[in-house]
Parts: sequence; C-alpha cells; structure tokens
Amino acid sequence: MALGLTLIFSILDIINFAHGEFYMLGGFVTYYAFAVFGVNYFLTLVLAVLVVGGAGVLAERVVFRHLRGKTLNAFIVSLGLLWVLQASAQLSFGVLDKSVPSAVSGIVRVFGLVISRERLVVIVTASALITALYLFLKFARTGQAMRAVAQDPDAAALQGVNIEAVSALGFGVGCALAGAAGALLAPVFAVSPTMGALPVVKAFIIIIVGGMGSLPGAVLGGLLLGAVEGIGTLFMTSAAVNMLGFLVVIAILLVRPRGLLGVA
Amino acid sequence: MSRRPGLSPALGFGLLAAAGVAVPVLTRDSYYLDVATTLLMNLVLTLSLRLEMSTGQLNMAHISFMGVGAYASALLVTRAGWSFWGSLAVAPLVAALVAVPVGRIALRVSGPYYFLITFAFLEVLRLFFNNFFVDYLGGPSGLVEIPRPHPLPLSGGAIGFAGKLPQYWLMYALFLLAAAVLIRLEYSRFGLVASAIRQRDLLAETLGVDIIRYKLGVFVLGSFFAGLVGVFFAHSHQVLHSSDFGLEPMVLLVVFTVIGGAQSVWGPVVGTLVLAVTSELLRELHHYEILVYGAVLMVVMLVCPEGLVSLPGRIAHALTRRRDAKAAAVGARVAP
Amino acid sequence: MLLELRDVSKRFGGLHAVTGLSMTVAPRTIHGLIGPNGAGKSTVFNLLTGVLPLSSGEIVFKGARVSGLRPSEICRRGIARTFQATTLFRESTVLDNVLLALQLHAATAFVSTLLGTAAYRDRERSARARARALLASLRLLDLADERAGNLPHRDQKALCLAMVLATAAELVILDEPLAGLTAQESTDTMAVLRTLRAEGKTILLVEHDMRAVMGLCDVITVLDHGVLIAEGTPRDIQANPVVIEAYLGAEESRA
Amino acid sequence: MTPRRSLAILIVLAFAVAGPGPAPAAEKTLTIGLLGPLSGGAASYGVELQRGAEMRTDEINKAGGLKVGGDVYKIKLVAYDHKAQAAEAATATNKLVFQDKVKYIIGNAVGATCNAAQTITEPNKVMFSFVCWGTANLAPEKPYSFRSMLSQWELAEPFYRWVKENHPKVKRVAVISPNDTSGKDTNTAVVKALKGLAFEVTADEYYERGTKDFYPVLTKLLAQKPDMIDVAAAPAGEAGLILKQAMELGFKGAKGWTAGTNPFTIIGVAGREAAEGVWSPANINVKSEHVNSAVRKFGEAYEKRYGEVPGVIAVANFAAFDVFTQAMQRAGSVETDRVLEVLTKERFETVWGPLVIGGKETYGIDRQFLYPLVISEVREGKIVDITQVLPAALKKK
Repeated sequence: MALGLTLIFSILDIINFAHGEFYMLGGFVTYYAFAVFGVNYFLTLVLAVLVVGGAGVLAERVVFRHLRGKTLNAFIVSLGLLWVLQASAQLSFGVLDKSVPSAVSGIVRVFGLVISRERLVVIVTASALITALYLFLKFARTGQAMRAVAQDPDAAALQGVNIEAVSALGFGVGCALAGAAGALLAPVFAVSPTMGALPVVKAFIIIIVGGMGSLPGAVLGGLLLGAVEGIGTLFMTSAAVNMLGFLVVIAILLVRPRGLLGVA
Repeated sequence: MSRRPGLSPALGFGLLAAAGVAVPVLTRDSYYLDVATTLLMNLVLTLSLRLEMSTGQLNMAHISFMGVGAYASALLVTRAGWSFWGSLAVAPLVAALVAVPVGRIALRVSGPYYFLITFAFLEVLRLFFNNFFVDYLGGPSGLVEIPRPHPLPLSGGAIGFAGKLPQYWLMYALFLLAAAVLIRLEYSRFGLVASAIRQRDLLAETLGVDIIRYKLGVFVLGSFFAGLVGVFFAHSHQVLHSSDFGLEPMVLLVVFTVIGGAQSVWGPVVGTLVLAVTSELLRELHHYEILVYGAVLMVVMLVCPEGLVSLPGRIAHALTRRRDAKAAAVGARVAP
Repeated sequence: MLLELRDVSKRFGGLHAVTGLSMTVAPRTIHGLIGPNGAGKSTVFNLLTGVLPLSSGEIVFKGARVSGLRPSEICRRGIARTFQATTLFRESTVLDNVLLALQLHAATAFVSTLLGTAAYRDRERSARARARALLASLRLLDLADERAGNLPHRDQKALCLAMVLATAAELVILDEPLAGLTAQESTDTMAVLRTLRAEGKTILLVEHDMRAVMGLCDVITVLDHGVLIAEGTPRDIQANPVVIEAYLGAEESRA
Repeated sequence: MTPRRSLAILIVLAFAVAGPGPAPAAEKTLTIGLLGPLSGGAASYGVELQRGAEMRTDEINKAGGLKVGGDVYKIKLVAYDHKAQAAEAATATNKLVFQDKVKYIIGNAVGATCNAAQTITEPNKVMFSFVCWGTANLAPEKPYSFRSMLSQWELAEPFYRWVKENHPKVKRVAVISPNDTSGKDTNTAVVKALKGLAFEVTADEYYERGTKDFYPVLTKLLAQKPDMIDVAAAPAGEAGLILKQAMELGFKGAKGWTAGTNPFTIIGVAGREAAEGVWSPANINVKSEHVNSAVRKFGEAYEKRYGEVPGVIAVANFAAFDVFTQAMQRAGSVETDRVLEVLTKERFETVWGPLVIGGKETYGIDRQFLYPLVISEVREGKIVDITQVLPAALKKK
C-alpha cells in the first residue's frame, strides 16, 4: 500500500488521495472472484493485481496525465476520484461490510508468538511483492527507466525514455500494489466501500516517516509505525497512540526533513 | 500595488458587500439565511487559506485554528463567564498564538513535506479536541450548550442574536472586516511579496525578504481569521465536535479554493460560491450527491486547471483565437 | 576594505569546493572572480550571500561579520546578487519585479498598509517613482507593464540588474552579467557597470568573457579547484604563468 | 475577475436564495424528514434508517394515505446526508425545518450530529427521533426528542443479570467500544451495570473507528485474562474483526455484544467459529422463529427490495415511523404538541411487540422507546433467540 503510494509520488509527484480506493477495489475483486464465484485464491490475487493495475493505468491515461507538474490540481482530482469511486462502490456493492472467508485457517506459533496462518500468508506474499518490486526497479530496464523519471523527468526524456508510458506504468504498478494489498487483506479484515480511508492515512504517515519517494524508506516506515502502535497500545489509549503516530511524523520531519531514508 | 489585469479591488469588494446586503433583502427564510451564513464563514476561511497559499504553501491544518478559536471561545464564555464580545476579541488571538509555535515547526519544511506535516498537525489537534480534557472540551460527545452571542447593548436598547437574521448580519460584519483586510493585503506590497515568494523563494530571500518570518506572519494572520470564524461558529451552532475540524471539512476548503483558482484573491470567492450552491442543489440527490460532486471536481480541474476564475478569460481567448484562425483562413483563401 | 573573506572553506561531504580562501574587495571597484569551470566561483557567491553556510572561516562586510546570517539579512546589510540564469519573478510585471526588489527589505508596516495612511501612500508613490527611474536608466521603461517572463533575454538580464540595484546594496554581485548577450549588448552593459562604479557602487562579478573581464575590472582574483591561485590587475593576471597553466590545463583536460 | 463576472455570480446567488421555494401543497401531504450518514464510514446506519422509513412510507401511501382526523395525508419522505459531521447535520436540519417545513424528523444516527440537530429541532418544536446513544440526547429540556431504540441504559442491566443467572462462571468482563459518543456512553452504562451486579471489569477499552487490526489492543486486553469480552458498541464489521482476531490470539471465553446491530454481518466477518456463542440483547433476528409475523414479513419484504437482511436499525426506524403515525391518528391531528401527549401516555403495538415510551428514571423525562428485549446467541452460524425480557415500564402499563 505505502509502497504503491510512494512509487506514484516519486515518479509522478502526485499526492494521490484516491489510493485507498484502489485498495478497496482490490478488496472487492477478491470478494467477488473468491468469495462469490469461488475462483482459486492465488488466481484471485493475480486477478486483483491485474484489474486494479489496469484501473490505475486507465486513471493515469484519462485523468492524471493532463495534470503533470500540477501537484495541487492532481490532489483535487484525486479527491474527486476518491468520492466517485467510493460512492460508486457504495451504490453497486451495498453499504454493509462484506466478509471474505479465509483461504487458509488455523494458527501457528512462531517463537512463542501466536499468528494466524492467513496473516502469515499475507506477510510472506507482501515480502515477496516488495522483493519483486525492488528487483524490478533495480534491474529491469523499465524499472530503471521509472527510477530515472522519478529523479529527473527531463533528463530521462533526453535519454530516450518514453515518459508517457513510464508514467502510466508507474501509476499502474502503484495501484496494482494497493490492489494486491486489498486482495491480501480482504480475508483478514472485511471489505467495505470505505475500507480505504484509514489505510491511506497510515500509508501517508509511513511514507513521510520513511522518506518520500524512497522504497526502502517505505518499508522501514511501515515497520516503525507498526512498532510505535504496537508498543504504544500497551501503555496508552488508542487515541493517544494515534496521536503519537502523528507526533512521531512531526518529530521525524524536524530532525530529518526528508524522512528517514529520503534524499535531499 | 501596480495595476493588474482583472477586477479592481474596490469594485470587487463593493460587489461582495452589496451581494451580502442583497441576501436578507431577497429572503428572510431561515434556511437560506443559514446557507448564506455558512457561505460567509467559508469565504473567510478560504480567503485566509488562500492568503497562506499565496506564498506557495498549502496549510492542511488551517481549519484546526478555526477549532482552536471555537473551543477557546466556548470555554471563555461557558467556563470563565466572559461575554461573547470579549471572547470575540480574544479567542482569535488565542488561535493566532497557538499558530506561532505550530507555524515555526511546520515552516521548517516546504512543498509536499509542508503539506504532510500540517496534515499531521491537523490530526494531532483533532485528536486533542476529541480525547483530551474531556471535561472541558466535551470529548467525543462534543461540547454542547454554548450560548448564542449575547445581546449587544446599544444606546437605543440591545440587539439580540437569537434569530438567524441578526446572526447573519453579525457574520456579514465579520466577513466584511476579514475581506477588507485580506483583499487589501492582496493588492498591497504583502500580496506582491507573497507572489514573489511563491515564484522564487530563493531570489526573494537574496533580495532581502526574511521569508520564514514572512510566511510565519501570514500563517499567524490566516489562523487569526480562522479563529475568528471559529468563534462565530461556536456560538451560532452552539455545539462543537472534533469532526468539524477534521480532514473532511479541511479538504472541502482546499477544494473551494483550488476550484475557484488559488492564483487570484477572487478565486476562493468564486469557488466557494459556486460549490456552495452546487452542493445545496446536489443535496437532493442523496446517495448520488458525493458521486456527482466528485465528478464535477474532476471535470473542472481538467477543463480549467487554473480554476473557475480563469474560465471567462480562457473562453474569450479561445473565441479570439477562433476568430483569428477564421480570419487567417479567409485571408489565406483571398491571398493568392 | 568593503568585503573581506578570511580563510573561507566549504565542503560538500568529502568534496572541497572552496579551500582556505582569503580575499578582499575594495570599495568602488569592479572586482572580477575568474577561474575554469568547477573552480568554485558560484560557491563563493552562494557563501557570500548566505545561500550556503560556510564550513569554516568568516566573511566580514563593512567591518561586521556577515557569515552565518540569513540571506535576507545579508541583503539588508548591503550585499545583493543576480543569479547565473536569468532568475526573476516571471509571472509578475517588470515594474512589479523592481518594486519587489525595492521594498522587499523595507520593514513591512502591517497597520499602515491596511489603513492606507498618508505615510504609506507617500512611500508607495516614491517607490514607484524610483522604480520607474531605474527602469528608465536601463531602457526598460517601455516594458514596465509586460510580464517579466515574456521579455527577451537581453531585457531579462537588464531587469536582473535593475532589481539588484533597487535593493540599494553597496556591493553588487553579478553572476555572468554578459552571458548570452550580443557584442553590442555587452558593450552597453559594461558601460552601465562603469557608470555604477562612478556612482559609488562596488561590483564583484563572475564572467567568462575574458576580453570583457580584462577591460572592465580593476582587480581580478583567480580560483582553481577552490583555491586562490592569483590576484592582481588585469595586466598582472594576463602575464601570470600559473593562471595560464590553470586555464590551458583545464582546456587540455576538457579536450 | 471582471465586473460582469461578479454580476453573474450575484445573479446566481440571487437565484440560489430566491430559488425554488416549498412546492405548493397538493391535496394533503405530510413531509417527514430523515437525517443520517448516507455516505462514508457510517453509511450503513444511515442507509438502514432510510430504508426502514421508506418501507413504512410506501406502506402508508399504497394503502391510500394516512387518515388523521378527517384528513388523508400522503407521506413524503425527505432524507439528507449529514456525512457524520456535526456542522453538516446542522445545515441539513436547517434545510428540513426551514425549507421543507417538516415537523417530524424520524431517524438520525451518529452521536455528535444529534446534538447539532437538537439545537434546531427543540426551539422550533420539531419532533425528532433518533438512534443516537448519547445519554444526554434525552433530557427534560429536550421535550421533542425521542430515542427509538433501546439504549445501553435499558439493555446492559437486564443483559448482565441474565448472564449472571445463566452463566455463573463468567466473572471477569472486558469491554471494548469505538472511541466516540456512543462508545463512551455504552461502555459507561455497561461498566455501571457490571459493577452493580458484582462482576469484575478487567478492561474498559476504546479503539478508533475504522480500525482493522486489533492485535495490539487485544494483546493488552487479553493479558488481563477476562472470562468474557463485550464488544459493546462496536459496529458489526468491527465487532466481527475483534472477535475473529481474539480467537486467533487464543481467546476461548464468552462473548457479548450489548449494543450490537446486525448479527448476520458479525457472523460473516468473524467467521462461524469466532462468532460462535455471541450473546446479544439488542439484535433483532427477522428470520427467527420467535419474532412476530409482522417483523418477519417486514424482513422478507426488505430483503426482496434491497437485497440485504435488515439490521436492528432498519427495524427500529420502521417501528418509530409506525409509532409516530399511530400517535397522529390517535391524536386526530398532526400537530406536534397533541401528538406528543398521546405518545407519552399510550401503549402501541409494533413490530417489536408492545411498546411504551418511558425512561424518566434514567433521563428525567419519558422519551425512550421501551419494548421487549430478546437475548440471542449465535449457534453454528445461526442466530437463536434464547429469552425475552420485558422492561419494567412495560410490565407496569
């Protein structure tokens, strides 16, 4: 989730508030494919990635392409998109939470830590996705082009990188990641039209903390936020923990204005 | 400062003032007065938000200072036994005072980082209103039983503020004050300096502007006006809840401003008016309300990225171009 | 001495951009700062104007230390600069650009601005008059209401100069004032600079056009790899073997 | 901006304010207002309210209208979305009261918005019924406000009395709710009931609405080794997640849902295994064998129309509509003060069964709907009603 957002941000300079809605879309793809039509779970995952990634490419082509370099406008448009998607989801999927049965059930104990099997699947798959993304960006030609665009679009264009294609692809991959997150978490949590609202806020915190535009930073930020919340909950009320999360953000930005692993 | 294309400040202000007087002349219906009052509140908020944006920074915590003013005033009146009028003078100052340290911290970063750090402040303050000093701030249940503005004693008797109409006039007075200050600033050297900072902050700095101090000043002034609206809000709504100062209403303010056009001081005015009317009309659509609203935003941003305020200029431009093209085409045919 | 650099160094990570630089600029002179590409000239400008912090050493202007101050404060003490590229407020009008420079350092009197007091209006009127006079002296008055970004290159350069002059700084720092100008335009600009010197300004400039530098400057300082390698009159510099070596070496390595 | 453009805006504004006024009254129309979060995270509440009201409206209109005194009224339902925000709720209430000229607002949810709406309904003598669970929403100085659903104050005590009598092993109870008005007030009532019945309260916990991952808070909660977890005011989706994750973390004790709303969702979200054995006193299972035929019929029609099983809020608002319209008929008038008199004195037959309006002991005024509460338990993915408890006031009348 945060990874996708950070990718979109770094490549396209877009603060995409509708990102959570792509996550929601991934959740509903899973609900319909897996829970309603009984498609194999892992196939569903692939399907979710493709559908949501496709939707992302579409959004970029139709909308965000025309707003390159206009961060504020893109922000407003992403809000509009958020509302459109959320309202459409509510109209077509209903307002009630939909549950997706677990693909795997039971719990395992790892070093005395209790964890459900389905969460384990999430962790493993998510790690695999992160690794795959990292390798892709590092070694694949397209991945390298993406990084080049992120650093300096003009220079990249001079080198013969097709900015348009790379932007669409970057947006698509970012959304696909959100879709994957939605699909992965659908059985763990439930799916609903507004399920994207909170994760997108969390994802924002994570990328601020980790350093905007830095993928390893996003991973680190995610772990850090998880730790702060996990430990904080043991001592404080939930509201205080939430506040703590934001205070950590503020503190980190003061010490390292570009985030933990951000580049100046 | 120097003449700029477009509406002269005095004329624009005059039109706004006249429109404000026209509302109660045209209708005494409480609903329309309520909508108009809310509109005026939003106008002050968006105008002051744009003042901050004019230096190139989007402050996502703007509405929090409305909250600070609102809660401060509610407490001053209900707990300390102040008169509304005393609180009206002091509570906005409280908002401005709180803005000083927040601004100092937030302004150490800029661009998208500023956007996000102020967003963090928005959430911190909202959570604060919602969860801390529950006995005083009302917590998640909200702060209730805030009295209406106290009657204003005058030589010929007192003016009461129980009804919608006097409340409208009160807000109208506050709006005129705020609009006068904000429009005046825009067309003075402040506006000029702000646009300089927005365009090239480094150049402005080497030409002698202490940009941090300037941005902080703008931040504090903007927060003052947000706090002013907050005071009125507290006593006209009589109920305060943290959700009134959260992300959603904040996002709406940004939307009003940007849709109208953040480049011009008239942008937020146009955006707020148009979208307020739009959303009241859309209210009838129930579940489709949000859907249509979102679609409208996307279309406006794609069709005129500079905001609605740029629309007539663009249309005129397009028309002349078309005419020119036609003339050229005719010319081309005639020429040989 | 108007300006004095004392053992100034600047490092970026492990890179030594400027090392132990000491130099002085005398009042009412045109002082050239030259050196091959990457010699550290622009860094020196950034250090002088507070855009970058020093790693060590200090900078003294009119007997007071200015290193460590914010750029705006340094400007108020009397040092103003242009940037290498034509950096101006492109969306504002030409007149506004100059007005900005005139007033940016003036105390912003909030209350009098709001009330539009007589004092405020007087100040505005005189500022406007001064801006117009400045524009006239640089032959920009006809373009006063044009958007700065729409101006031809020559006029943008002139406008940059006008803005620096508007700050009333005693020391004017110019980064390649002649770059991109035709021969005639260069000659005109050089004339303007000489006039400024006659009027009491001190000018520190970086310029690649050697003929212009030699013809214009009273004193020249040569940097190479962040180190001062020579200083003197144009005649001294032209004859200095170290300088020739540095430039030739640079030419060779580039070729 | 050109002057002409400002003029255009002025004209738009003028139209907006002078625009379409209330439509001229055809025959006799009784406009009834409804507020609710129709979008956003709390949308399920608002939508159920609206559907419940729609069902009753259509029923009346299909039957030819509502006969009150000598007149026949067609019902017109006007619903506005307040997006769960207090300020929006005030605007929407203003529109209902001043533009649509409603005298009855039947249905609203989300605590903070009730407070905001009441600042307008009370001074304008507009009857206002809601399912907000803020204790302070009912008070002697708010004579026009009603709660149309049993709240924690009516539910907690009889529920835990039942637990104590039937499951004596349960001694240590942990309570968790969302961090807002309904959550706080519900926990307060539950804790008070628990203490009154000599249970031990091991946790009085809150989470932020929208939370999906409850591992952190559950780890803390389960460390106290409670015998029972009460997901008191948690909405169905979140309650389901809490129970599911509690099971994953090894919790095997009893489960309660004092202020629960939709039992089917909880089974769906938590899964059969984790939802097994959840007791809840506030649900209504429209498919149960024990409910009366009226509510079963309502449930069937509802499911046919909306494709979802009605939750308790839909039933509550349907019943509230019913009660108000019955009261109008008995009063022979739609005037609020006369209807008010009937409401507080008489007994009504509804989908809930017998219903009276009481609550003076708790709120200082009789404005709380009281009807038989049914304690149900989830058994093998089905909801089984176990017992019915009559509120004291109902026994009296």
